[in-house]
Amino acid sequence: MSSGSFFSWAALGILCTLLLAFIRVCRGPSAEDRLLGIQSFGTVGTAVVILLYLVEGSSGYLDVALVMAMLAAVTVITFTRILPGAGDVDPGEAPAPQSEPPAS
Amino acid sequence: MIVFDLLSALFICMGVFFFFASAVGLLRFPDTLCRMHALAKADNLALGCVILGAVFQQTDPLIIGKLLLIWVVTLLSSATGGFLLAQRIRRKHLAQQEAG
Amino acid sequence: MTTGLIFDIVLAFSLVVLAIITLRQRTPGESVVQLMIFGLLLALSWLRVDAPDLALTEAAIGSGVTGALLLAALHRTGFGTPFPSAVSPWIRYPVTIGCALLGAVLSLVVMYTWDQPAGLTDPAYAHLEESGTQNPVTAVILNYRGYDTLLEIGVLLVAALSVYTLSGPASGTPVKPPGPIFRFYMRVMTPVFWLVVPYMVWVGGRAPGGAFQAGALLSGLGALTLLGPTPWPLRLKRRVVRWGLSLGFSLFLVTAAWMWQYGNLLAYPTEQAATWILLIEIACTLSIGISLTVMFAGCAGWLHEDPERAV
Amino acid sequence: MPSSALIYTLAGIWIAVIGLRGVLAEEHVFRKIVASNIFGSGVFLVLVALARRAPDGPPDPVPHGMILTGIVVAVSATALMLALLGHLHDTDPDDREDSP
Repeated sequence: MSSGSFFSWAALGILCTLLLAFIRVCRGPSAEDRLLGIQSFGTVGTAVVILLYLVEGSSGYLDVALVMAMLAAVTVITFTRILPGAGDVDPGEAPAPQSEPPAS
Repeated sequence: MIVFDLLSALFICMGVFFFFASAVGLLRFPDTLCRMHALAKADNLALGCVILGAVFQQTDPLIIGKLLLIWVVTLLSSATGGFLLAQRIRRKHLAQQEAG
Repeated sequence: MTTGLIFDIVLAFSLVVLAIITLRQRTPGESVVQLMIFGLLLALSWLRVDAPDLALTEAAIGSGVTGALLLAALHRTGFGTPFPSAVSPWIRYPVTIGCALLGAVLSLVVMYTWDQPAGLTDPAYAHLEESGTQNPVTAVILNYRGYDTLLEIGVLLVAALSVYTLSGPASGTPVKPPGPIFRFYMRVMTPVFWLVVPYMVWVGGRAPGGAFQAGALLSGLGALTLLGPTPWPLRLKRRVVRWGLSLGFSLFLVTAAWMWQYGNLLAYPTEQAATWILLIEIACTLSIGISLTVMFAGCAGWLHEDPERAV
Repeated sequence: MPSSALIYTLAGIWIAVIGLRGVLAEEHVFRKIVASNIFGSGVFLVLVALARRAPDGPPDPVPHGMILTGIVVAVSATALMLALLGHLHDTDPDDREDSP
């Protein structure tokens, strides 16, 4: 098996795990679950691009992976920062909550 | 060079495995925080494996640097995004407790 | 059947399924999430058809900036309210059937005319030496078809100004101050963005990259900054923002006028082409980044708010 | 055997058609905006894949250039639509959800 073909298979395998994660995004149930899905898709997409880079060998692909890694977080951060019930502060500035979080 | 090729293949296989594990975790775990746990750990480890596998194929230090930069950026954004999401979930739980 | 082909089929099939699923979501928020995933997969598919330039832009815009824009707009109009039921079946079914027919006809046309040779590859490569850049896509947008790009930067300016005008006084609620973790993230990522954006402009002369990609990346930084802590862009005077908005378009116009002396608008002499292209690229990068950031702020309703947070 | 460009062209056509149906047959403005984004992406995908039609040699850079600018213009059009939607919401808050 040539190395290019091996990397293609690996990319295909990772793409399939992406589709598994996609089931979670469709099911939800909460908005946070879907956002987790997006975060996962960002990481996995970066990995697929890196593998495609190994197949094709053109250095532009690596820039794509870099941009993807940098901007995949923007959506998640936007979501957590501006949507209702989320715009509060990190613990460093928040008054410490009195009760422990539920052990779930 | 065959050693590097083998190492590279090994790491990429590990990466695929961990991606699979994280997808299964995301799919099967019972609640959001558990799923986040599966995702945040396994996904970044898997990306690290794939990048390490790719590094073994390279000789150009610039390319290796770029690959490592990608990993660092992903770790950082995933940590921040995960933290912000987890904080949001926890606050929601607390609000539910107070209400119930 | 090669692995690459299986990859393509899986990817293309999931793109189509994802498009359907995106439009069948119950609430706006859910459809935004699906659209982001769609954008990420689309970027992958563009790598598979040898368009890394586009994949770069799509990775920045499709999975980052569009999502931020849509979420910002939802911040203003409501996030979780379910969509109302669709329009009456008298419209829905005929439209669906018509669209399906259209798709079938187009597919058949494409399959029957597939073997006809594709257009302008040879002329585009033949003049690459004279164009002042080694990246054929950059040559197309800034040299061969400079008019198009000039007008498109104009469209961008008009759109940004419209968003600016439309965002009424004090409509959005500002975000709360960020905590230490997000501040740390921004402290590390801001220099990384400022490192990668110029690199993207520079690399656009030889490899995938250029003003549009760098501008999209810059707007990602802009959106993150608006959401977070770093004080300096927020303290920028409005005048700076306005100059930044119009910088790309004005420099493009000045170039076009300057080239009049050589006989044609935007026909650079061969030896000066590289310089002009670089200048225009830098200006356009700043303009695109600032325009998209202003649009983000406008969609969230932050433009004319309290002076601390107003752009 | 089909080439990958043909696969993506067909996928692009159907994505565009699905988006077009969404623009025409959906009630809610936000959903129309999402649908118009999908419609645009489908058209872009068709053009890029058609540029790759020749089996060997480099792809045609002219459609690439057009789409590169097109993506940025499309996102600014989306932003304009969203700003209009927000404006409608502000000026007419009573029936914002069902008939904006």
